[in-house]
Amino acid sequence: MTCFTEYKDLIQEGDLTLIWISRNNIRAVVMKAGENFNTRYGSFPHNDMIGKPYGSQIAIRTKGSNKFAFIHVLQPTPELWTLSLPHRTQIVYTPDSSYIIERMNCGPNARVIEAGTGSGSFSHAFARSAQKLFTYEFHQVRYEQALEEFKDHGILGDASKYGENVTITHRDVCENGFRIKQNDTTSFEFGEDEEIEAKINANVIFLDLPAPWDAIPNLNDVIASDEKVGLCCFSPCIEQVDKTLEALEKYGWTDVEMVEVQGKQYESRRQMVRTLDDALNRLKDIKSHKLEGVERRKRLLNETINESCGIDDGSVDDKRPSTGKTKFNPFGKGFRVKEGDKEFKWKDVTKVESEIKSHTSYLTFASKIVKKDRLA
Amino acid sequence: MTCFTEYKDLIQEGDLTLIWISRNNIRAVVMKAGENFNTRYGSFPHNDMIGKPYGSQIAIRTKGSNKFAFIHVLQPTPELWTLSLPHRTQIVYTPDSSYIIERMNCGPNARVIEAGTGSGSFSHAFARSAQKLFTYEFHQVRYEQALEEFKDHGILGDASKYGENVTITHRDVCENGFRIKQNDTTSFEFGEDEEIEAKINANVIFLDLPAPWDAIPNLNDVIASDEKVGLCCFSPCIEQVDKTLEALEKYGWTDVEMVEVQGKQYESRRQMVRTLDDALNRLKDIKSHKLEGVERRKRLLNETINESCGIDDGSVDDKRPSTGKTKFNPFGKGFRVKEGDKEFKWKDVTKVESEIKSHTSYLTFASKIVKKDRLA
Amino acid sequence: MDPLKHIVAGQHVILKLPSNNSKIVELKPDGSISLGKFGSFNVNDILGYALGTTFEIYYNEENQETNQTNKNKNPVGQVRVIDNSKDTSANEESRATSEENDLNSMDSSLSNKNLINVGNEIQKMTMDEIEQLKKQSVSGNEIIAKMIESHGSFHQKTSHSQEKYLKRKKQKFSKRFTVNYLSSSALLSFLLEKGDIQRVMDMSEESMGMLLNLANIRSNGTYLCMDGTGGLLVYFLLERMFGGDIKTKFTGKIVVIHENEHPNLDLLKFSNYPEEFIRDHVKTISILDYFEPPTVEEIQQGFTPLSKEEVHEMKGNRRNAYFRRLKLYKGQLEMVDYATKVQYDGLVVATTLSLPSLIPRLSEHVHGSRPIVCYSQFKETLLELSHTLYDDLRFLAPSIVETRCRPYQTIRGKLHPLMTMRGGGGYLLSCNRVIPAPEPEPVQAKGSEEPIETLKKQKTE
Amino acid sequence: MDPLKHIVAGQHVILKLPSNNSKIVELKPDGSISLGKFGSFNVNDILGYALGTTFEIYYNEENQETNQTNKNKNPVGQVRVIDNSKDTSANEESRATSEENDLNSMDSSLSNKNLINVGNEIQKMTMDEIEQLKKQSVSGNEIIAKMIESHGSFHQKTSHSQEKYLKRKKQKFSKRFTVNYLSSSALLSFLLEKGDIQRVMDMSEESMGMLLNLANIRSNGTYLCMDGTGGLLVYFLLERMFGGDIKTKFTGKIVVIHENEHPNLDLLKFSNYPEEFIRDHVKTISILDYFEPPTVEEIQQGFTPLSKEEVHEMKGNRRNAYFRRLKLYKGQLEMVDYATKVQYDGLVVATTLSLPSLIPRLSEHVHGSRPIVCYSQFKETLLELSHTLYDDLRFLAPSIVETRCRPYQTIRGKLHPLMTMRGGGGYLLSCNRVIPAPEPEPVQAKGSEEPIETLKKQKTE
Repeated sequence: MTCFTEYKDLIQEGDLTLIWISRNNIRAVVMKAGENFNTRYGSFPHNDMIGKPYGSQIAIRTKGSNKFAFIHVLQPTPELWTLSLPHRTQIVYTPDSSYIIERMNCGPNARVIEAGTGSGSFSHAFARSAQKLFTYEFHQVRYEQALEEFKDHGILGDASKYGENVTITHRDVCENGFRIKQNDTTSFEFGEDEEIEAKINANVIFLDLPAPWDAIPNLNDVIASDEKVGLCCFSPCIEQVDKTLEALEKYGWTDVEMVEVQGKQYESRRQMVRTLDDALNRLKDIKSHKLEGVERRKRLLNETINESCGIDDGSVDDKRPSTGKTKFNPFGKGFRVKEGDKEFKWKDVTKVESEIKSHTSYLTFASKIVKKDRLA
Repeated sequence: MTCFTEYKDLIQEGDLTLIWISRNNIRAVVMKAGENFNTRYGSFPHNDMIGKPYGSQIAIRTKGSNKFAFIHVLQPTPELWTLSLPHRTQIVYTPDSSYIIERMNCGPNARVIEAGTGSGSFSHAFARSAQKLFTYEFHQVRYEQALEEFKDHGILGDASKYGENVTITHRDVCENGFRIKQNDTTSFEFGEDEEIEAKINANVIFLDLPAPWDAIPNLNDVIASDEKVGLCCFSPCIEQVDKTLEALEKYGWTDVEMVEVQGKQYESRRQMVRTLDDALNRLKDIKSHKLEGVERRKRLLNETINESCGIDDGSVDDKRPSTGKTKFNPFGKGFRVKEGDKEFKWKDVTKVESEIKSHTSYLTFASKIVKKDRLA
Repeated sequence: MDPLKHIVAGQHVILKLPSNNSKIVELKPDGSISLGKFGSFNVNDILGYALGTTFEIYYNEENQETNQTNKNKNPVGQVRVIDNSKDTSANEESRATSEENDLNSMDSSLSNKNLINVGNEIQKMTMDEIEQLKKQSVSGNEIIAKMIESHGSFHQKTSHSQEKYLKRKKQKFSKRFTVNYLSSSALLSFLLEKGDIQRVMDMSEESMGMLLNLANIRSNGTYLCMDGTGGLLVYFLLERMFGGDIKTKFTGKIVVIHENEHPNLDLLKFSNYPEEFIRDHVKTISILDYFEPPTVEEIQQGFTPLSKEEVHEMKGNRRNAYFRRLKLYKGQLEMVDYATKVQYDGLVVATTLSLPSLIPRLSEHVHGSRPIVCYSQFKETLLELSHTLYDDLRFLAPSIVETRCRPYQTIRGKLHPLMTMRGGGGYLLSCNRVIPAPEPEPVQAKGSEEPIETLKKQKTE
Repeated sequence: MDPLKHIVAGQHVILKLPSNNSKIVELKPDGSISLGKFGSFNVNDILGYALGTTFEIYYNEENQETNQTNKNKNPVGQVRVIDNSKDTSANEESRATSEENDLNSMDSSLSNKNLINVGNEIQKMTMDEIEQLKKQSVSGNEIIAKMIESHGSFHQKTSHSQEKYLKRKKQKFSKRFTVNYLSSSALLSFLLEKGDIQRVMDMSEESMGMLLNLANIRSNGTYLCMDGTGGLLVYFLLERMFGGDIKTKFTGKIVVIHENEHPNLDLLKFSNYPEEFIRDHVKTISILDYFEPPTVEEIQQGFTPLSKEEVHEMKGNRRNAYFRRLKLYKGQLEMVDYATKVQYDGLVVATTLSLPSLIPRLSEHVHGSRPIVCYSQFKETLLELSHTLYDDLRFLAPSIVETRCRPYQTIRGKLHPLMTMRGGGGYLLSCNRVIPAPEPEPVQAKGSEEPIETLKKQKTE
C-alpha cells in the first residue's frame, strides 16, 4: 500500500482510509467493495466511497428517520493517524514530535534511531521526513503489532522508494544495544554489502525509554562518526533528566539543552454582546410593567377593601401576574439562544480546551561529533 | 505615616507617594512643599501636587519647548510598590504573591512568618491582608534597610491598628530558629504578657530561603498548636523542592502540593485589515500605470530608434518613472501608518510581552495540625 | 471554640472524600451525615477537633447489626482521627517510591514488558466478593490487601504501576474524610469540580487571588462590585476583608450592582456569615437604581417621616406598617448615597455584560488612584475594553494579565507536572483610576507630541 | 566532502560566538573572517572539519607582531579544534555545581550574607589592565583566572554567583566559535536574535515545526504557499522537502503566491540552494496572475512559437531575443497551469493580508483531504478566520493551535526553567480541505438536525 507514501487522488479498493466521524472519533478502515462502515446512525457502504476523491463527504439517510448523517473519508497522514489511536496508549503527540523533528533537522538526510517504537505513531512521522528509520521495540507483542502495521501502511523497507524506509527490530536496547545482525528478530533485509551487520550510521537518535542512561553508552556502535549526531531523550520525570544529564556528560555528548513543549488547542466561540443600555432598558421595561400591575392592583384594592393597610409599601409580590407580558427581551430571555443566532450581536472569543495536556515529557537534547579530524 | 494603611483622599505634605512616569518608571517621592520632582522633561513642583486628590495627573510645560509633560501621583499599594522597586533585586512578583496569599487563605486571622524579608515587597502584601506579620532577615544591612522602610511606611507595629502589624527580626532562621526573645535584634516590642518571649503562634509560614529544609525543623517552636498551619516554600530549583519534600515528610507536614505560577501580561494592539480585493486592485492599478508607461516608452522608441530589439520582452525596468503616480494605496504605501489611524480599518489583537518571566520559583505547600486532640 | 480554627456545630464545612471529590455540609448538632459508599458519621463525633482534621469511619459489631436491620439506610459508623503524618501506609508508599532499589526489586517488574492487558479479568475477586468484604471490613486497607493477594499479575507490574493501582484502590475503599474550612477558594474548587464552570465564569483560584491583590482589597475599604457568579466574587472579597470573623472591628463595605431586578448572591448561603453581617457589609443596588437613582425629593414625595409624637400616637398595625415604610425610606436614601455620593476605593467586576459601555460608567465614582480590576472568561472581551480605556484619560495603563497555576506530582523520584489540568481560568484587566489634568492651554497641550507618557497609548512595553 | 556534513568552501554557515550571538558568513576560499573582539581566522583553516565543530582562535608571537604593525585591522589568528566534551574547564564547572558539598566549602559563602554591592568597584583590575592582558593573552581562561585573583570579594560569593560570574567573564573573553549548518531553524533564530521579529512575523521554531508536520510536508508534494516573511517559510519547506540536497531525486514543488508585483524571497540568498535548484522547485505567481490569470489565447496573442526551420533561419540577435520571449511564453503557460489546473497537496500561509477573504479563495485548488495550515502572529486573526471556515462546508474541523517550547537551565543540582524567555511564537490554524456531498434531497438534508457531525460548528470538544 502507498497510503502513507504517495498523495492519492481517488479512494480505491484496498486503500487504508481514515474515516472522520468527529474530532475524537476517527477510524481506520480498509476499503472493500460490498462492505459497510457501521455507525450508530447507520451504515455507510464502502461502495459509496470507492472511486470518489479523497476528502469526500459521504451522506446517508439515518436509520428510521428522514434525516442525514455525514462522514468524511481522508487519506492517512502521520498526524491524523496519531489522532485516530486509542488515547490510553502512551503516544508522542504532535506538539512534541513536530518540535523534535524540526529541532533535530530531521529531513531527507536523516538516518534515525527510535527506541522504543511504542504505538508506532512517531515512527510514521519519522518515516515521512527521514531517509531511514531504525526503530526498536523490546516488548514482543508490541513489536509484532508494529511490524504488521508498518507492513500494512507500506512504510517498511530499505528506502529504495520514498517513505518505504522503516526497519523495526525486537530488542532491549539498554541491555543489548542497537547493532542489528543476522539472526536477530528484525525486519532488516541483509543485502550484499551488509551481510553480517546492518550499517546504521544514525545521525538522529530519539530515546523514549524509562532509563535512557542505560542505552546511551550503546549508541557509539551505531552512530555516524563523520558528522554531527543529534540526540533527544523523552522522559516524563525530572529525575530521569538528571540521570540522563549525568550519562550524557560521561559519554561525551555536548550542547546539552532541555525543554518542555506545551501544545494548546482553542475552540472558536461567540459570546453575546449585551450592552448596558439594553440591560437598563430591560429593567425599565420590567419596572413599567410592574408599576402598571401595582396601579391596577391599587385600583382593585381601592374598589373592594379599605384603604388603611398594606399597599404601596414596596413589598409587592413579584410573582403576581402583571398586566402585560414583558416585551423587551434584548438578550433572548426565557429561551436558550443558540450561539451565533443572527437575531443577536456576537463577539468572537477563543476558549482553550477544558482539559489541557499540561505535561508530556521533558525533552533533553544533545549532540556529538565522534571524529574530530579534518577530511582531506 | 498611613500611606499603606488608610485610603487617603488628598495628597498631603509629608506623604509618601508613587509618581508614575511610565509603566517601567515609577518613583517613590515624599511630598515636601517647595521641592521639585525632576525628570528629563522638566521639574514638577511638589506644590502643584499637594492638596490635589490622589490619582491626579500633573502637567508641566517641558523645558525649552512649547510642549507638555505629564505624570500621575498615586497612593502606594503593595503592588505598585513592587513595580517601583529596581528590578535587579530578587522580588516575589504579584502572580506568585497573590496566589500564595489566596492559597493559604491569608486574611485578617492570619499570623504570618516570612523568612527572609528580602526587598520587603511581599511583606507589604502580607501586612495588608494578615493580622500579624513576623518577618526575618539574616542579612544585617538588608535588615536595617527593611526596618527603616517599614517604619517609614507605617506598617511596623503590634497590630493595635489596621496595617500596623509588622515585626522584623535580624536572624538566620536556619541556624537560630524563629523564637524572638529579649535582647534579640528585633523590632518586636515586649509587652506585659510577653516579657521574655514573643508569642508568635503563626498559622501561615512563607519560607523564601536557599535551604528551607534547615528551617523547617525550627518551626515547631513558633507555630500555632491548636489549628491547621499552612506552609509555603519558595525555591527556584527543582532539587531544592526534592530536599524540601524530604524534610516536610520527616517533620510531619502533610497535604504536600507543589505548583508553579506563570503570569503573563498582554499588550493591546491593532493590526491593519488588508483585504485581498484591495491587494488585487492595487496590483491592477500598478499594472495599468505600468502599461501606460510601457505604451509611452514604446511610442518613444518607435519614434527614435529601430524596432528590432529589446522591447516588450517583459524585462521592463520597474525603476523607470512611469507616467502617473500610482494612486491606489489602500494600505498607506510609502509612509509609515500610525497604528489605529482612522483612515484605515483595524483589527484588535493582543501581543504577549516580548520577554516573559517564564520561571520564578517552585511553590511547595504543606500543612500541619500540631495537637490532634479534641477541645471540650 | 473558634469556628475559624475548630469544627463547631451549625457551621458549613467542606469535606474532602476518598474519591478526591468534595461535599459541602452543614453540621447540624445531633445529626448524621452520609458520605454514600464511604459511610456515615454523627456530627457530634467530629465537633471540637481542629478544622483540617482527617477522620476514618469504622464499624464495630454493634454497627454491623444496625446494618442488618436497616438495609436501605447507610449505617452510621464511628470515627477516629487519622494522623496523616504518621500514616504508615502513606509513608510506605512514598518510601517505596523514593528508594530506587525498589525499582529493581524482585516483586516488581522493571517495566511492563511481560504484561499485556491489565484489566478487570486479572482481578480474581468478583465484585460480590469485594462488596462482601466491604460489609465485613474494619478498614479499607484490609480490602486492598486482600485484593492484591488475589490480583494475578500484580507482581508483574512495575512498582510505579503498582503504586498507581494501590492508590486507585485505596481511594475507592478508604472511608476517610477531611473536614476543611469552607474558604472562598474551597467553594470555587467545589463548584468547578461539580461542573459549574459557566456559573463561576471559568474562574481559577489564582485569577481570584490576583484580582484581590491588584484591587488592593483591604478590611477598611468601600468597594464597588458587579458579580456575575451568584455571590462567589463577593465571598472572595468578604473573606479577604473579614476572614470569616463575624465580630470584626473593620468597617469595610461592598456595594454590589446587579443587572437583574433582584441581586443574585445565592452562593453566600454556603458562607458562615450571618444574614445580619451580610446586610451590614454588602449593599445591593440594581443598575437602574445605580445609574438612574431617584432624587431625594422623589423619595420624600412617597413618604414623610413623622415626628416622635405622631409615631407614638399610632396604633399597633399602623405603627408596624409605618416602621416598615421608614426602613425602606432610609434604605432608599442610603442607596441614593451609594449611587451618587460615595467615592469608591476600588471597582471589581465579573460580568458577561459588554464591558466597553459598562466600565467607564461604573468608574465615574471610583476615587483617584484606586484600582479597577475586571475579570473575564475571555481575553477578547478585555481586549476590546482595553482599547476603550486607552482612549479615556481617566484610566492609567490598562493591562491585560493572565495567571496560571501548574500543579506537580510530588512523589519523590518521580517529580513532574501533572499530565493534564483544567484549561480555563480567565483573564484580568487592571488599571488605576486617575484624574486628568485640566489642559493648561488646550490647543497647545493637544499638540504635545512628546509627553513623558503617551497618554493615548500606554503599552506594556 | 558532503556539504551537509562538513565545512566546505563557498558554503553559507552560521557561527555561534562566545557572546551567544550568531553570525552568518559565506566561506570564501582563501578569505578570512573577522569576529570582532573575538578575533579573526582564515577560512581555509576550518574547511574539512565536521559541521558543528568548535574552534578556538589563538595568537602566537608572529600574530602578535602583525598585531603591532596593523593596529586597526583585526589580526588573523590560528585555530585549533576544541573538544567540548573533554573541555576541562566546562567539566570543572559542572562538577562544582553538581557536588553539593561545594555549597558549604570554605571558599564560597553559603549565601551572599556578607556581600552588599557586587559591582565593578570590587574588581580591582582596571579595564586598561584587562585590555593589556587580552593583547598578551594566550587564552581567555587565563584572563579570567587573573581577574578572579584580583576580585576582592570573589570568595564571598556563593558558588552559584561564582559560577555566574565565571560564565559571564568566560563569554566575554573566550575566542571560541562553532561552525554550524545553516538550517531554517538556525536562520530563524538568527533573525530573531538580531531583532527582525516583525519581518519573521514573530515565528518560533516550534510553530514552524508544527506547521510543517500539520501540513504533511513531504519530498514529493506540490504545495501552495504565501510567505510574508521574505522567504523564511519557503526555506523551512525546502529544508523539510530536500534537506539541502541539491542533487535530490525528489520532485516536490512550492508555488509561492505573492501580493506585491514581485516576489520577495530575499532570505533564500542565505541558503545553499543554487538559483537553478530554486527555479526548478519554487514557482512564483502574483495574486493578480493567480486569481485572474490570462487565458491561453491571450498569451498566444502576444507570441507565437515559430517552427524549428523558422528559428534556424534567424540571425544571432533576433534569435536570442526570440528564445528569451519563448522562455517567457512558456513560463506564462506554466503559470496559467499553476493558477488553474494544479490540485495542491497542501496550502501553507503566513501573511498579514486579511485571512477570511483570502483563505477560502486560495483553497479552491487544494485537493480533497489535504491540509491547510495558516500561521499568524495573532490568535485574533485566526479566530476570525476560523468562524469563516466553520461556515464553509469545504473545511473540516478548523482548529487554532498554539505550541510553546520552554527551555531549562541544565546545570545538575540546579535544574529549573530559564527565568525569562521570548514571549511570542504565533499561532496556527489547521484544517483539512474536504468535498461536501451533494445534498441528496436538498430540502430535507437542510432540515437534518442530528448529523453525526454538526457541520456548521465543529468544536474541539
